[in-house]
Amino acid sequence: MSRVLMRGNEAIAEAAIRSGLKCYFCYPITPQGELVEYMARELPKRGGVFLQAESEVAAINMVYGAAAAGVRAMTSSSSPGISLKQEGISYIAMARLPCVIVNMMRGGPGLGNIAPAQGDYFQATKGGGHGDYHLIVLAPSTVPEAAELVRLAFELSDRYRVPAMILADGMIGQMMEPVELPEPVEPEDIPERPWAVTGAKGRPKNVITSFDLEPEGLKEMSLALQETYREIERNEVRWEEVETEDAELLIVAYGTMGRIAKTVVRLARQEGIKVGLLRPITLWPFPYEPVRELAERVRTVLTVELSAGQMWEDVRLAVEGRAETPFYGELGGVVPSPKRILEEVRKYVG
Amino acid sequence: MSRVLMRGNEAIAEAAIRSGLKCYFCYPITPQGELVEYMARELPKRGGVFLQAESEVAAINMVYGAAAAGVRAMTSSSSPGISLKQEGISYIAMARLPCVIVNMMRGGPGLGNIAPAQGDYFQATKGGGHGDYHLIVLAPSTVPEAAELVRLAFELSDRYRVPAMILADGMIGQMMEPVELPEPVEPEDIPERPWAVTGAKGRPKNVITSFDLEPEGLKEMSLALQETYREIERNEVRWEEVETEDAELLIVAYGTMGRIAKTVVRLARQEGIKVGLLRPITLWPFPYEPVRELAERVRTVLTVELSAGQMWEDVRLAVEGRAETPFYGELGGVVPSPKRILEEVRKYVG
Amino acid sequence: MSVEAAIPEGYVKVFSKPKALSDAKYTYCPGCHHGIITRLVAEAIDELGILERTVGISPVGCAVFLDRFFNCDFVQAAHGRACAVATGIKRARPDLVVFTYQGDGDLAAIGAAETVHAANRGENITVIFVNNGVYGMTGGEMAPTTLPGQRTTTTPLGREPRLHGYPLKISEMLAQLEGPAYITRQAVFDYRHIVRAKQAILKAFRNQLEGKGFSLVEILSTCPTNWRMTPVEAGRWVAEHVVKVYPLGDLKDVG
Amino acid sequence: MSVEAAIPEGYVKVFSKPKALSDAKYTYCPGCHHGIITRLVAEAIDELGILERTVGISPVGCAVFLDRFFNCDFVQAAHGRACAVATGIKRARPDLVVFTYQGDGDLAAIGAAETVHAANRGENITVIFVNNGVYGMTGGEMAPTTLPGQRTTTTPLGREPRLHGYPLKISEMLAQLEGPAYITRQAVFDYRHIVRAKQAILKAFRNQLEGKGFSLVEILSTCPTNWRMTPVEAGRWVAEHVVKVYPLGDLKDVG
Amino acid sequence: MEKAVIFAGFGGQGILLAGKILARAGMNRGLEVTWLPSYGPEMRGGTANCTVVVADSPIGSPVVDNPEALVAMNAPSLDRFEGRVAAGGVIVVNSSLVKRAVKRHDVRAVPVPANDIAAELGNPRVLNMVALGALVRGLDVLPLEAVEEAMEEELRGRGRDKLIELNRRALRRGFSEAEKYLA
Amino acid sequence: MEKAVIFAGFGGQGILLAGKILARAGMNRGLEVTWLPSYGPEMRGGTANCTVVVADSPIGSPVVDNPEALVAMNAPSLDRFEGRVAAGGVIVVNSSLVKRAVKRHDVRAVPVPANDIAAELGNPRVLNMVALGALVRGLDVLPLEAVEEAMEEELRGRGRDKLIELNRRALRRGFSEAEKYLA
Amino acid sequence: MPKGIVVVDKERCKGCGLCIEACPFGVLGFSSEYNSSGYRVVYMEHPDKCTGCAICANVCPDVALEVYRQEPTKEAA
Amino acid sequence: MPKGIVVVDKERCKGCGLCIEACPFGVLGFSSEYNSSGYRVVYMEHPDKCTGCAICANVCPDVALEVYRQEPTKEAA
Ligand SMILES: Cc1ncc(C[n+]2csc(CCOP(=O)(O)OP(=O)(O)O)c2C)c(N)n1
Ligand SMILES: Cc1ncc(C[n+]2csc(CCOP(=O)(O)OP(=O)(O)O)c2C)c(N)n1
Ligand code: SF4
Ligand code: SF4
Ligand code: SF4
Ligand code: SF4
Ligand code: SF4
Ligand code: SF4
Ligand SMILES: [Mg+2]
Ligand SMILES: [Mg+2]
Repeated sequence: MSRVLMRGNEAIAEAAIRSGLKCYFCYPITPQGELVEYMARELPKRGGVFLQAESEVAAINMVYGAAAAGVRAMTSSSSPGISLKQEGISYIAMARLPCVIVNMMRGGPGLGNIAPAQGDYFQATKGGGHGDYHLIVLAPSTVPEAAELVRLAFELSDRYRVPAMILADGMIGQMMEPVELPEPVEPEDIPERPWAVTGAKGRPKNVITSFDLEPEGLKEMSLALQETYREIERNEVRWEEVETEDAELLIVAYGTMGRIAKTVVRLARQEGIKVGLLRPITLWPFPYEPVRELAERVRTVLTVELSAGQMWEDVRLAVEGRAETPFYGELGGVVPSPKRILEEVRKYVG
Repeated sequence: MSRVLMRGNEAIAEAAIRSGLKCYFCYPITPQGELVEYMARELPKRGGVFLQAESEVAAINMVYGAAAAGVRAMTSSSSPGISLKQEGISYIAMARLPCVIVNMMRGGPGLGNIAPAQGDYFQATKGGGHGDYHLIVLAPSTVPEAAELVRLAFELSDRYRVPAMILADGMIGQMMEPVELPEPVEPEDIPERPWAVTGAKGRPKNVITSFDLEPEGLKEMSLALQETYREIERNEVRWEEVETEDAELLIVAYGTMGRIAKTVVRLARQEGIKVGLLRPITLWPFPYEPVRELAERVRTVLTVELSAGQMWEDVRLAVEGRAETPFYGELGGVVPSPKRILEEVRKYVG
Repeated sequence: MSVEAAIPEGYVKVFSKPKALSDAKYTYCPGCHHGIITRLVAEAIDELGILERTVGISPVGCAVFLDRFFNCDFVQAAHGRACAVATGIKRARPDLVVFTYQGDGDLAAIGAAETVHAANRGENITVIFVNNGVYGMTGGEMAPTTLPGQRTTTTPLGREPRLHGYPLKISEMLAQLEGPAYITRQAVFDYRHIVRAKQAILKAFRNQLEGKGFSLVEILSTCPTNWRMTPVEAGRWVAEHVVKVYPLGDLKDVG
Repeated sequence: MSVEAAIPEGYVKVFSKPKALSDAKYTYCPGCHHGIITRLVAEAIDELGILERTVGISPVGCAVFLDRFFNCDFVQAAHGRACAVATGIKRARPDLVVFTYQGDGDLAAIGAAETVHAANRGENITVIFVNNGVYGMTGGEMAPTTLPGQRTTTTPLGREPRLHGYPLKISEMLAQLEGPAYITRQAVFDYRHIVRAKQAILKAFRNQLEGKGFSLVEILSTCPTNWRMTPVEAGRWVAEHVVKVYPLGDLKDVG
Repeated sequence: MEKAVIFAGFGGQGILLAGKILARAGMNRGLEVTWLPSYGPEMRGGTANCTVVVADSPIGSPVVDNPEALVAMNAPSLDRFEGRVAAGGVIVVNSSLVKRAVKRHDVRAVPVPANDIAAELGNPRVLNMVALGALVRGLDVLPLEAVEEAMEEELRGRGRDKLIELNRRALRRGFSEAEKYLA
Repeated sequence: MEKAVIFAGFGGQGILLAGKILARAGMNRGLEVTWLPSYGPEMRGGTANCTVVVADSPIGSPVVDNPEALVAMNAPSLDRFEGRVAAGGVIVVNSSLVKRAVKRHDVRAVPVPANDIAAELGNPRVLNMVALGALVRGLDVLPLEAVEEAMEEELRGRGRDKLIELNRRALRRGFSEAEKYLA
Repeated sequence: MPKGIVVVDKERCKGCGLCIEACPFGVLGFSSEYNSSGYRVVYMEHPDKCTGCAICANVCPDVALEVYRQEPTKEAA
Repeated sequence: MPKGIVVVDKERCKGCGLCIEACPFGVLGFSSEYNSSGYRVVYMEHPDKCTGCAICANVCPDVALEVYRQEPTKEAA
């Protein structure tokens, strides 16, 4: 397939459509407007349903309905809108419905601004809604990777009946890069959903619920869910390593910061500083083991984020004292340049 | 003062009124119904405003308004309702408004049930809303402590202009215990709020906002907020220790589990097992240092929760490999008895 | 029922539990009209022969257990979001018959936006709206529909409209919109009204089958437990007082 | 303005920026009616002499910068929640004059429940509702108020009511409720209408001062940028097309 | 000293109030107490129970594995909780409704026909006080007067003053009824 | 090879499209490219800018400290970005609007009266292509034909086919204009 | 033989009394029996008066009643 | 002397043209000047025709206009 120049937002939309997306529900918000527009234009032409909901709360509950009815469903938003979806996400998680949620993070908290940021890491990975649940969280660092991970998100979500989130930021959403789009899936490649509400014809009724008033019953549902999480943790951890073999300092960074860090590695190596990069691709499940192993070999594990130190906690949980674990973060939508980070790196080497 | 037999929900309500609560906004949900009822009955009589909102979303935004207007304001709810408040909480945090939010946790995720649970730990302590913010999170383990911590919540919230949460569960809310209620505060004991919107008479206008479109501006707001958080971390960590001096195994548990763990310590000691308990009272800021210090002295730090291992992450962040860190949790609203936990303790001693 | 055997010959069964209902006992309190309304919905499903392609959406409220009572597919929705969930299902699979069953707290308070917008979109679904003037399940708090002066746990001195709001006539409000095909208010406090309510429910489902769009049947109901009345008193209260504030009849019908 | 010095003697100033406005330049696009409406609110505040006890609530939307433009206290509300925030402020300090200024996406879509319920409570606040038929700030998506057939970025083939909903006449809907004191629809596409709109805004504030309760002034506005029209064309579009779907005039006035 | 009691029965049998009065009596006498209700779907017209702990030092868990006493006001309650009572404990059974005997041999059974006694006293609703009276005797931690006082405080000034005497008699009848089995 | 360009000017000057065409040309010739717009409150009628990176290996950061080239379509843009251009880089200035000269001496300045040339060509809106043409010459990474092709692809089939020829002429004029300074 | 017979599902009946109130012929009354949930159930106190009109069953919120009616004799039909 | 004078705040004016359209006497027009935001600003093209009615200022969305009117002479009053 030839490469097309696309914005991240558009590439995500197109990849979702090619992944058999049937229903997309949204409420507009910057910086993911082009995703909404693209869907409005393309999805109905390609046999899908585009509906602009009255709010993010309604949109996530429409996703709940469509997913319950057994089709591939998706919503997208940005930070404040994602906060409004937390109750719905918690329901979807416990009701075991597959779906994909895109968060193009922006500066926060509150109304904040529309610049790129990564302050929703905890919300995405630890569960911003109530109760013990997880989303599969995938963090693309380039536009082509965003398209790829959308496909993966649908697949994993279906396989485990766990909702998946694409966690990116305004920069990934707004920038253009050449993309090779995934081939459209065939309908028969989408797993069957015998549990879906499609009319109780020739089978016992199906019920989609997150409710059990009896603690023992709810515990059972919860244990099944936790068991699935353990399985995902075993099977689905994904990450990228760059020049880690001989690294003395390891940068851990994801998404937009992950790609900027690649330039930092290059610049550092030009100066003879042995820097490596571990870029988590799945934020949940987090690559604890890979980080831990590298931590045995390096002196310093530097976490770099567009936030106040959220992934840093996961890094420290992995490192557990095996290396020093400094942190560098930017806030408010400020994106540090490679040089700025290189300065930070220099503090810990030589 | 004499002791009164009160439900946790009622004691919290009365303590809030005695702390100078002016405005209370709510949306009904079990298991905090008695709190709402108590407020409806008492607050208007005592010069305050009780208003049942149309939803949790509206309630938290009413709190935002009342707090902006410079009065002590509060809302209460339980897990799914708290999820709906996440956007509003994130706004309040960034707009630097003091207020108190009560979460009487119940079984989750989703609709779950109304039994006691602690699955909202991450949501409360890491920020379930978007962006980098924290709540001051106080976790009472008895009814009298709940009343005390409500007073503290208002005080800390005012002092730092950071919203405070009382994180308890259905058991604390529903049970009765003798309480000594705090004395009513005098109006002059409530700190002034020169920043509040009270009409721009004889002063420049006041603006309450969480918005700055310029990354540099938003960064500045964020840094000020983070600075406050560091100050709170230095000054306000609170915890209780029980028989930790010679302990070989340390239990870490909070709230309802914290008090049940006290019985476990007693039962264990009766059997000659040297068990101690560290009960975090502030969940944010978490008592990392105290846990770390004890971890140097014990072989095992056992975390016990009514959830799938949320506080456990904070415990492991504190311990950083200094001791083994097993976990025991219950889910779905099941509350383990002291004996059940004692069994767990026995696995790690002798 | 095994007793059936004891019926002498020459008798025909003229009333029994609709097939759309399972054997599960209701969780409603004694005498609560929810039970009647639930049965009427089941009867309508039976009569239209649509059980095998119907999906119900249960609310959060005393009807939260609805999936146990019915024999069709069911989805339990977050409090207030039933209309959004129904929209998702219906858009995904337009061939399904989709209905929500919601209390007044659910539909008119927390769910007001979802209700108004589904109605305004003319979403082709059927909404059963049980107005009992209180939050039944959570213990009798004020609902948007509570009558002026009515005591509830959150209006201990009676609802004072200037403080707590006026009784919200959401059906009248929705009838103003272009989207809905059918908005009606019914009651079930006696046989005559039950028969009419049943006809309204049938029509609301038929509209959906005919693609006419959003149909909502509001049904005045009781909450003997939280009203602190006997079931018989509660029914009379509806007949005498509630219908004055919420007059019965069709508010919109595009025919 | 320093130019003032250049005015010859014998002239009096008959029009200048209201005192309630600061010197900050508007962030609105060229020719956007938001600017007129913002000024009218400021003029009303001036005329009533209430600047020092007024608190404005800015929405999320093109009016998000409102706090910069006004000289009174301001609170920036989450998208759609201005009426809830206003309720909180007004209940905490009933002596303040509290107004919200909201777009149609803010007030009628995401904020529908908060609007309906504040209105139904008769909350003693003033609501300025700027209906421009699109989501201006986010780049021109469909709003609940978008006209049938109107192209927006989310209705690229034009709004199709059966798919995307009908134009939501929220003022008509609110006028059905008992709570509101005053609901009116105005426009500002020419001088005559500007004068009338100003009177309506004054009345909505006076109602609050007199304790009459919830007053809402809907004002048909333009969005030249997203409508892809010149400001002059946009104004004409309102005069010729928008007013047909949204007729001007008072919808409720308890006097 | 730390003793726990589970009160269980149908909703409407006054189970929660009986427990609360016991807790209050304990508090009034300077003891530590906790009162923990169960709550659930069957709150209305279904079953209800509460656990009361009375102790002379701070109470850890209000959830109790093996209570020293059980008040079973109907058959399902006895079925459910009988096995959990601590050896040597006491089980007060409302023999008006529970037709079977207590199966355990390591506990003291106190069958009290609470409905019948209440009817006899002229008000079927005081059956809970009859049972509570019996429990007080069986538990032997608080004097009956303390419980009577607590009952008075509970009822006084809530339009239920007139019922105090009746309730007092019910408590006493229950107490003396238990005497038969425990003397 | 990795080269970055910042295009900056008023909204409406076609800055983002010029950047996109450059990126597209790079992609068509098998290079890696990124195109990153700025966006902000002043999107409408305010200033706009975008950063394009063209490289022959995967691109790390699309955010660039020191671009090899700047296209400054108005005075504020020159003020803002002049200092950041890498030594030896090139600055294309729209001299129709920017009256001052480039202050830096370690860069190559290419003043192009883009508005005037566009007006001369008969359509004031092609000023962006004039500037892009000049940039292509200054950057010297892609042949002008590649950029012409990319421009064609962008405009073709969107009701803008008729403008292709005009735009081509604008590109060429810009290119040859730059020739004066860089030859 | 009565025209109608009402069969009470004792485990479903919650003793609310709505059927008793609704029966136009005073057929139904409370029995002295309690079911396993503790509700006093309804029974046909005057079975002979029953017309089989099923009003009772229609008003019963708990779907606890089944109603049988004598088949019309061929002649009457 | 004209009856009215309109003062344009050039930095506020966004060149939307609404005032030009609204002036009943065709007083206003676009000048050839651009302000620092790149907008072409308005000026009094026919100052003599101005009546000082302030309609232009009323329709100006950017509060960019101030209007002065000749004081009525004592006699006229
Ligand atoms: C988000 C959320 N808020 C609140 C609740 C608590 N809740 C459960 S049911 C209910 C109201 C029920 O009232 P209504 O909808 O009138 O139904 P009814 O029980 O009267 O039939 C509430 C507030 C909840 N479960 N979720
Ligand atoms: C929770 C949330 N959802 C969405 C947005 C994005 N957003 C900003 S403004 C806006 C709509 C603005 O439209 P409208 O209210 O009509 O105001 P206008 O700009 O047209 O004046 C939206 C959806 C947001 N900031 N927060
Ligand atoms: S609480 Fe009220 S509405 Fe709910 S089941 Fe009981 S009587 Fe019916
Ligand atoms: S986007 Fe539209 S509504 Fe917003 S300021 Fe511009 S013209 Fe006005
Ligand atoms: S069938 Fe008719 S007559 Fe017979 S008991 Fe029922 S209501 Fe009465
Ligand atoms: S109406 Fe039904 S539940 Fe009520 S008493 Fe009669 S049979 Fe029993
Ligand atoms: S004041 Fe009146 S006459 Fe003068 S320019 Fe303005 S509109 Fe025209
Ligand atoms: S109306 Fe105002 S902004 Fe528009 S052109 Fe006239 S003076 Fe300028
Ligand atoms: Mg209700
Ligand atoms: Mg708008």
